[in-house]
Amino acid sequence: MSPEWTAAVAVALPLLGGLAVLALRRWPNLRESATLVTAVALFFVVASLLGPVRGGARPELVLFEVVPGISLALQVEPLGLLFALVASFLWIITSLYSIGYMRSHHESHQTRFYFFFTVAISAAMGAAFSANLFTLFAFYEVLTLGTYPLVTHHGTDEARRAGRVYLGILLSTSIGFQLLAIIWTWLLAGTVAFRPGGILTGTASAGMLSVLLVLYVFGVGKAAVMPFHRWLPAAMVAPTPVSALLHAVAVVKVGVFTILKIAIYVFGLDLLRTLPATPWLAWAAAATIILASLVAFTKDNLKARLAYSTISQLSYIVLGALLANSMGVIGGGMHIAMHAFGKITLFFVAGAVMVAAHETEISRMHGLGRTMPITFGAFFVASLSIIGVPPAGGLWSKWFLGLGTLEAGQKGLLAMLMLSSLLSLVYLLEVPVKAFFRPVPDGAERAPGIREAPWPMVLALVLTAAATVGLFLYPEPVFDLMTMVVAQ
Amino acid sequence: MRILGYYNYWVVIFLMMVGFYTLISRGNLVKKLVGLTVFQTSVFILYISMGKIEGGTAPIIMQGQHVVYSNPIPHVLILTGIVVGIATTAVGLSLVVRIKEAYGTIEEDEIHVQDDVL
Amino acid sequence: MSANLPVLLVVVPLLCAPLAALTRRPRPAWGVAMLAAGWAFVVSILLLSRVLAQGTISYHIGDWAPPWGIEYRIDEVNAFVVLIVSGIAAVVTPYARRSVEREIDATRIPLFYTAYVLCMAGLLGISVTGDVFNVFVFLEISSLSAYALIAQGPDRRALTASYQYLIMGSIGATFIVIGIGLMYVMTGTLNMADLAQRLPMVDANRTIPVAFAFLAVGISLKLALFPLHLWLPNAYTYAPSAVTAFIASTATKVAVYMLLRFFFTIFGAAFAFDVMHLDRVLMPLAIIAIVTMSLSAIYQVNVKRLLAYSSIAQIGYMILGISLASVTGLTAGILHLFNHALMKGGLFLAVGAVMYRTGSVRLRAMEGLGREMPWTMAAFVLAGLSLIGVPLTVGFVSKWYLVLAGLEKGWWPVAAVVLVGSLLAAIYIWKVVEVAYFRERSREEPVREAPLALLLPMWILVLANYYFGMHADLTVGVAHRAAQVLMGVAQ
Amino acid sequence: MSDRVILRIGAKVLIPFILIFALYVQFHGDFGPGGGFQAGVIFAAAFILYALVYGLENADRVLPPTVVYVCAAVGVMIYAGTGVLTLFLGGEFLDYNVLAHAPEHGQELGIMLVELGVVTTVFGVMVAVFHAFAGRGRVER
Repeated sequence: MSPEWTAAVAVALPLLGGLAVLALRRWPNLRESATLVTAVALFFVVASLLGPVRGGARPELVLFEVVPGISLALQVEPLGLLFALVASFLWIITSLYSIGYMRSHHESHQTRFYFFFTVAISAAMGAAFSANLFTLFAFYEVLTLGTYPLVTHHGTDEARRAGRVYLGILLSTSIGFQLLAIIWTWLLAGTVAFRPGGILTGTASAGMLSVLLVLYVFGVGKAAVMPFHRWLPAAMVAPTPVSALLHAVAVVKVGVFTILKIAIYVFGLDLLRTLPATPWLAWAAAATIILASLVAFTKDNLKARLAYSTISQLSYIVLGALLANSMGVIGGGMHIAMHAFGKITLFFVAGAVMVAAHETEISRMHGLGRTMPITFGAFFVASLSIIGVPPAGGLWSKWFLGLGTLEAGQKGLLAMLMLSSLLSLVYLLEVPVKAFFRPVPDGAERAPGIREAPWPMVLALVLTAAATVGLFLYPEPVFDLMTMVVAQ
Repeated sequence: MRILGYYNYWVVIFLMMVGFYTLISRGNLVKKLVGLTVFQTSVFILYISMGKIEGGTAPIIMQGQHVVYSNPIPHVLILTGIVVGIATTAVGLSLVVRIKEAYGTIEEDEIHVQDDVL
Repeated sequence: MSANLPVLLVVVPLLCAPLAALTRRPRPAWGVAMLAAGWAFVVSILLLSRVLAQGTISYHIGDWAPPWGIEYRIDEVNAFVVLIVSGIAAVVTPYARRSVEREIDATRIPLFYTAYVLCMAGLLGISVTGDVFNVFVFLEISSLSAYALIAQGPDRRALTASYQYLIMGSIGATFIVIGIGLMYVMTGTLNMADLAQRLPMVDANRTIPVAFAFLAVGISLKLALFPLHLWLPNAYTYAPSAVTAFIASTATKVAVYMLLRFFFTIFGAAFAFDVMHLDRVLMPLAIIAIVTMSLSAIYQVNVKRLLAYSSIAQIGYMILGISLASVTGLTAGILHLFNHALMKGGLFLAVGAVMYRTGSVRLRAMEGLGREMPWTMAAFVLAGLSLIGVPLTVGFVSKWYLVLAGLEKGWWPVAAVVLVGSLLAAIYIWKVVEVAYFRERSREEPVREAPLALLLPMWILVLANYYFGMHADLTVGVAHRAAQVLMGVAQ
Repeated sequence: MSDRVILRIGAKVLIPFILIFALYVQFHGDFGPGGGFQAGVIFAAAFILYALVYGLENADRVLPPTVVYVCAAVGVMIYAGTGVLTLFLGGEFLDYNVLAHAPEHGQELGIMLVELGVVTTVFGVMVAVFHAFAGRGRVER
């Protein structure tokens, strides 16, 4: 199989899996095997691209041309490959996890759930391998719409309201700002293709391009830069596997990935550095980092706290892109991977607690660590990755981000990063610390002995927690891919 | 005198306004149609008078005879227009008949009252 | 024979109309209508391909050379419009068979199809003719039959809606005929091409602006431009489902075509926009239409009425594109003619299927239908996404060109209005989606999925939304050439 | 109105003349004022007068509604059919020249055929409209 078509297969494979899921809806075991098999196959398909891309190949495939100059086209480049690798690998684990979760939580409409999950993954793959802004935008919107049935899975009034916020913010930012920016780009540059070094250099005044940049940064609602972040906490009404894979990895990462792509391949770092709006937007991202961390403190609901933590961490990546230097971009790109593994573990834990102990509020989890030691141990390790201390992978991305701020001469931003790490230290570690050391609250019934969640869930969260440690020890693959991005 | 010389246009304008006013001011559906018909008639006169040439006759050319004749084209056109007008009136009246059967009235306000109750 | 296609396009449906009346039984009457629609569709494809290959076709009725005789003149613009009309007819007619059987008395069905075919013939006639008075005649043929069609709706309010439409429509047509008369007074010709040549010689005379104004108001009434749209919501709401789908996707489109033809071909863009400043009237009205009518749509509880208000807003898009008076703007407007026909046709057909099964089109009737009529509602959602303008749909392509046209002129608010309009569309479409998928059914009896005879045409239109959204080069190419023809730009 | 003797006799006397006048208007149309539209209306007037005086039931017996219905449809087909016939004879649509050997005769024949179509339709439609309105109340009562 030639590399060009491999990318297309990566987009199509999850959809085929989805059809298999629909076809096998009467046999749950077969249906889940279909998901798992697809996930594993997808990962190997994506991984097979690693060799050619490392060898310098940039396979491109035009699926069809909508109008001359605007086509749905796929292209494999290191940044997209990194994202696709992370997403497809974590899909395997999430599939494992969701089998345990959906069954022990007795969720309804499981076929629909698995089907739209595959749609979302397919869209994420498409976004990762998109060769131009139009393709990226198309998959971006498919992802928004494809995840809507997952967010509103329970069909309750609360889910419906959350769905409205979700669609409302994501659609209005993407159509209102991002689409406008894309069409404007097309008008200025005559193309919407991603090219190393950007396509906008010299097409308009710095002031105009600044406006364009603002439209892009806020138009990518999935990156959850404040004030367009409300959709992410709202999406937490979804079943936990959705929150875990989609709202900690696929969907939100498509957002920041889009911003990275635009920064690198549309504006180009050199142009970006000269725009007057760039530092201001970097500070907006920094403000999001701090504010979201502060909000996270106030949340007692574990998933809500994690959601705000995600908002905060996403802005790290946005910030990395807006630093407009190679260190910042490397740090941002690495953070896609590092944060993904860390945050998915945290969400897995939240789901496991919900299934095993039926608790969702942090204040009700006191003493639970003694009942579920593996789960909360994993939470601890993953928290370290998010905070950015050894022995977890998060250290590396934060390290490069820090270097980036220094290279850009923005010591204030560095201070912001430090402060935010401290904040996350407190709000994340509060959970395992209280779970292990606080006494069981009155009225909470705890069965004696160890009662962990079903084994697929525990296995999944242990695997991802171990992976964060693994990324601390072996960050080179991620780092190498990102240096290739910068070196172009 | 110049203004009076255009008397045919004054007739057209007068009829048009009478028709239009009836059309918008009356609540009775049949009277509205009457207004519409008058309104359309004014256009017929506009066309007919524009084709007329003083002293002109029917445009039938006899051999060896030179005749001044009126422009037949507007007259032919408006013949079609008249037919269209008849058709419109017929469709309109048939609708009114069916409205009367359905609502028991052909007064606009009474119809609105009945529909709002629904 | 093939040289006579322009006239046969109109004459065959015109012949089929009495034939449908003579059959006097529902099925054969439908068969005749099918024949007419199929014929028109095939011919319009042939005509479009010939126009694209060889340029403008001119056909002289009775072999009387223009400007004395009536000329049928087909260029890129009306070849495209004819394709829209006949294409929609070819899809809606198969759908009509089951839907009409359910909604209309069997004794009236033959006459229903007579009116239906006449309406189609009238719309086709307006599109192909090169003679302004002929436009009026065909306009009245299509309008009168449309009044009759709308009055067939199952609700008695169909009658008042039809009456209202008749009054407004007749005023509009009369205004148009006044405008035509005044033009004739000044030029002595009715042929469009001839008028276009002679008008500049007399346009200093005050009569010409008056003619212009009468035509502008008359045509705006016909195309339901805000604030002359009042006839439209009721007419669309209470007409039989198939009629709504057909008229919503064709009648206003043809009226927009008339606007293009009169103001670009006959008066010329320079006169219409530089002297008469048509854009200063059209653009604000279009913008108001987009915003206020989309907002009105949000508050409707009758889904057909909701879509009707949405149609007025969408007409606003077309007029907005046209009022930009640039090639890109016109391309966007003409493109949206086609694209809106596809999406609104799909939506109305889906709603018609709901009507078929539940007997109502109020929001309450759609509760729980996501599960009971999955295919119908899926079609509704997919066509709705196109209306919103999600990428890979035709709605996106339209919006792309509209925004592009706005930005090209540096008019930010125009681009913003287009995008705000699509967000409002998202709200009203989603309102229906939420009811269909999240509410539990309040009806006692469960309903079944619509029959295949309804699903198939519906899905053809829905899939066309996506096909032409992904392969827009055909539609955009034709629209672009049409825009160049209208603007008088050399190709 | 069976007791109105004057009306009944008057109508009986007038109707044939109205019909003949209609024929005159019809056939004089090609070289004098007149034509299918007018003739059709005059024809219809005769029958409407008959129906008014003798009642709809009697009028229906003279001219069954079906015939009226068919007239309205057939007229259009004669008109359009003439046009299509000229197409088959190799001319343009409604190009009468090809209908006969000499163009002048073709023109005459063509206009006659077309006017025949017009008169049939106008007659049919006029009577049908009258029927539609006059027949309406009967069903109700």
